[in-house]
Amino acid sequence: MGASEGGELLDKVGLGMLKGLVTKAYLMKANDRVVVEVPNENLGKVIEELRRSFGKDGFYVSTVVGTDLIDQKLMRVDYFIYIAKLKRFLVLRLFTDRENPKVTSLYSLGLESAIPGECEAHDLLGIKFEGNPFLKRPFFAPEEFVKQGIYPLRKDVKV
Amino acid sequence: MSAILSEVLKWLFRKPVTIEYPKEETEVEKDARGMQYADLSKCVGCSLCAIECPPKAITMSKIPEGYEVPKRNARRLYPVIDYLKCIYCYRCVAVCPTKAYVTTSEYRLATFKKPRTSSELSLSTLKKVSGGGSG
Amino acid sequence: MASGEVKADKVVAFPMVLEVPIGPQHPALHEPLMIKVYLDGEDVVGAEANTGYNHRGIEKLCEKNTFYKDIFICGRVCGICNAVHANCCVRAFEALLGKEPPPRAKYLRVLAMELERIHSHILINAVMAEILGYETLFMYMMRDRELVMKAKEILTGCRVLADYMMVGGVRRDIDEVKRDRIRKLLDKLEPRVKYYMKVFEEDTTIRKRLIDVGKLKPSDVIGHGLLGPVLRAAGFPIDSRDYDGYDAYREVPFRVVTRKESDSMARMMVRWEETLVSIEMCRYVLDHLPQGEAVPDERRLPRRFPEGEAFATVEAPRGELTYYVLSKGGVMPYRLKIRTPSLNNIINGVFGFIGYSLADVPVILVSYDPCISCMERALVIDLKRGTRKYVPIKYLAQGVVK
Amino acid sequence: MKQDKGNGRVKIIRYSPWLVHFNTGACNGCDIEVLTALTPYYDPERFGIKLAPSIRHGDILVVTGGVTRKAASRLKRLYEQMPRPKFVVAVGACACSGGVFADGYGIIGGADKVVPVDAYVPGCPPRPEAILYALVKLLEKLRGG
Repeated sequence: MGASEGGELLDKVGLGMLKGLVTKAYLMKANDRVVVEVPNENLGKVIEELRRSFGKDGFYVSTVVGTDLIDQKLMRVDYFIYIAKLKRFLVLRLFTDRENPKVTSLYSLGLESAIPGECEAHDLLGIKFEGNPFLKRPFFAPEEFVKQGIYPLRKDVKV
Repeated sequence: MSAILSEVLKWLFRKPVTIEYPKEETEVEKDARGMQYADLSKCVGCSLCAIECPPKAITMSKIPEGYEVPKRNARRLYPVIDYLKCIYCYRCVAVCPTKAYVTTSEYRLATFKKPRTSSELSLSTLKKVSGGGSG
Repeated sequence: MASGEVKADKVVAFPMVLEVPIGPQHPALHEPLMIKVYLDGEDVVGAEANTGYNHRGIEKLCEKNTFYKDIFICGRVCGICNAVHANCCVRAFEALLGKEPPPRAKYLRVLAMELERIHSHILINAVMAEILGYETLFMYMMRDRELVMKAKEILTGCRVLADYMMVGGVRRDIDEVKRDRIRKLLDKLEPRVKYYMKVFEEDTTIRKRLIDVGKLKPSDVIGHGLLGPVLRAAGFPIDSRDYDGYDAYREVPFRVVTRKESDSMARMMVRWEETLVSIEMCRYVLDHLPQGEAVPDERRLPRRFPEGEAFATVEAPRGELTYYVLSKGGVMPYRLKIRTPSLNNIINGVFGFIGYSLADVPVILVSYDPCISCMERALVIDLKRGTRKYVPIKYLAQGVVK
Repeated sequence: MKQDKGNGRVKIIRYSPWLVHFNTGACNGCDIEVLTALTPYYDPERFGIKLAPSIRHGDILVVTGGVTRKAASRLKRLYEQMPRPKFVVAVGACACSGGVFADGYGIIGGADKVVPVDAYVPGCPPRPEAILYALVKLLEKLRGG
C-alpha cells in the first residue's frame, strides 16, 4: 500500500481490510465513491476479503465501465460494487495495456452480477475477461462491426 | 371476481369516458411544449439556437428579398425549424439571447409531404417592404 | 444465463423492447431474439438471454455531442423513465462542475421523478393485467393513468418526455394554480390505486397466476445483481433514494418498500405500494415547496466542463440506474456510460423461468418490468414438427398456444 | 401520394382500416402513446381503427422509432407482407427523420429511407390526439378520393 493517506481513507470508510491489496485509494466525485486501484493478480484476494467481511449476499457488481485511455495506451476497467452494509460504492479500478486488454473476470470469482457488464465491455471495447464463458460477439454491436472486427467505443474508431 | 364486477356495473350506467376527439377538443395545457417559431422582429440571426439544437433541426437561412428586416439582423439570417426533426425540447427557446421564440401548444402538425418547416410562420412576423404590396 | 445443451422439443423466443441504450428488437426479426426459452413439452428446461440485436449507439453519440445536448439525448434512452435518466445525467454533470441546485429545484425534481414512477408502475401493472387476460382492467388502468399523465403535463409541459432537468436546477417553475391542480389530480388518483391494489390482492385468478410463480431465492437475486422492485421483493431494503439521498430525498419522508416472498405477486405488490408511497411524497413536496429561484438562466451556464469524473445513481422505476461521466476538460464528455436496470434484470434474470410452464413465462417476464408493450408477439419454434409461428404474448400467457 | 397500391380498392378499407404497429428502434415513448391512443379514452374504433391481429390483415402500418440497421430489412419485409392498399404512418420525430439519434451509428434515418411513408406525425412523442388527428386526416384524404 503505497501512499499512507489512502490507508486512512480505507479505515475511515470501514474497508481497512483491503489496505494490503491495493496500490492506491482515493475518492471520486458525487457522494465520495471510494476508488481503489487493484493490480490484476490481487483481484481474487480482494473479492475474498469482501466476501469474508460482508458475506456472500452483502454486495453485488452494479456497473462495469470500460474506458479507452488512448493517449496513455491503456484500457481501464472499473467495477462499481455496491456494499449493502456500508451503504456505499466501492470502485475496483484495473488497468491493462490497450493492444491486448486482458482482465480476470469477476464471474470466475463467483459474482454472476458482473456478466452483463463484462459482456458489453467485451463487445464494445474488446476487453477479454478471462473466465467468463458468456463473452460473444455480437452482444450489442451491429453485425457489420463484428465482421470488420471494429470495437465501436474505441477512440480510434471513427463511426 | 367480485371486486372487478362492482367496477364494471358502476360504469355500465355512466356516460362513456371517450372524448369525441375531432368534435370535442381535449384539454391541452396552454404552456405545453408544442409548435414554436422565431419572431423575426426580435431575432438577431446569431444562430445560437441552431448550434444548441440536439437533433440539429434548426438551419439558419437567408431572409428573402422584399422583407423589412430590423437593423440588428444585419446578416439577414433567420432560423428555420424542421418540425419533423424537432423534438420540442424548447432548448432554442431557453437559449435565445433576445427571447425571440414564440411558443404555442399546437400539436396538430401531421403532414403528408416531407418538408414541414417554420419558415412561413417566421416570415409572417416581418412586414413586407412598404412598396411591395400587403404584408 | 443458464444455457447449454438441454433436451427440448420447443423453443419460444420473446422479443424484448429493452430500454438499454441499445435498441429494441421486434418479433418480425428472425435474428436471435432477446430471450430464448427451451421447453420440454410444457415445462421450461432452459432459458438464455440472447442479445444479438441492434444498437442505437447512444454512448458513442454522447461522446460526439456537447454536455448540454447529451442531457436531451440521455432523456430519450427510455421513453417511460426519461426524467430519471435526465436527472442522473444532470447530477453527474453538476458533480463535475461542483454546482449545487437551489433547494426549490431539488424538491421539483423529486416531484417530476415520483410522478414518473407512478405512471410507469401503473403501466406495467396494466400490462400484467392485460397479459393475464383482463382486458377491461387494462383499459381502466390506462384511463386512470391519464390523470397522472395530465399532472406530468402540467408540471413539465409534455406528457411523456419531461425534458425538465437542467444543470443547476429545473427548466420550469410551478405556481399556486398548478400546485392545486396537481394536488386535485393526485387526490383523484389515490382511491383508484388503492382499488387496483385490492383487485390484485383479492382476485382469485390473479392470485393463482401470480403467487409462487417465478419464485427466486434471495441469495440468487442479489447474486445475479437483479435490481429495483425485483430485489426489494426478495427482502433487500436497497433503494438508491435511500443510500444516495440525492436531490431532496433526505428531506422528503419515504420508506423503502420490501416484501419477503420474492415471487411475481410480491414484485407487483411492491410496485403498487411504491405508487402509494410516491403519491404521499408528491403531496409532501407540493405542501413543503421551499421558496426561491428554481430555474437557472440557460444562457449563463458554463459551456466548458473541467477535467474530472463523476458517478451518479438514481432510482428508476425499474431499479438502480447509474451514469458514469469522464471529462478531459472541454465541451464534450470523453466517456459517458449508461447502465440501465433492465440490463441486469433481463439478461441475468432468465434463470427465473426454469421449472415453470410456458404460460407462466410471460407472467414472470412482465414481473421483471421490461419495457415491453403488450402488442408484441413471440416466435414459437416447434423443433419436432419444425414449425414456426408468431403468437401474441397474451395468447401464450392464456395458454391458447400449446 | 403515389398510389400504386390498388386505388380501386381504397374504398373497401376506408371505413375500417386496421392498424399494425411496428417498433423499429424506438425508446418506447411513442409506442406507449400509440398504445394509449388505442384505449377507449381516445377510442379510435369510432373511425373503425382497430389493432390488426397480424400483419396480413393490416391496412395502416404505424412505424415508431428511427430505423436501425437490422430493423431496415425487416421493415421492408413487413411492408411487403401487407395486402394492398396499404399506408404507412411514421409516428414520432425518430420515425419521421431519425430524430435525436440521427447520427448515431446504429440508426440509418427515418422510416421513409426504407418504405414510402404516407403521413408523418411529428412530436417527441406526439400526443395520442396528434396520432388520432393524423389518422383522421389520412381517412378524410381517402374518403375525399
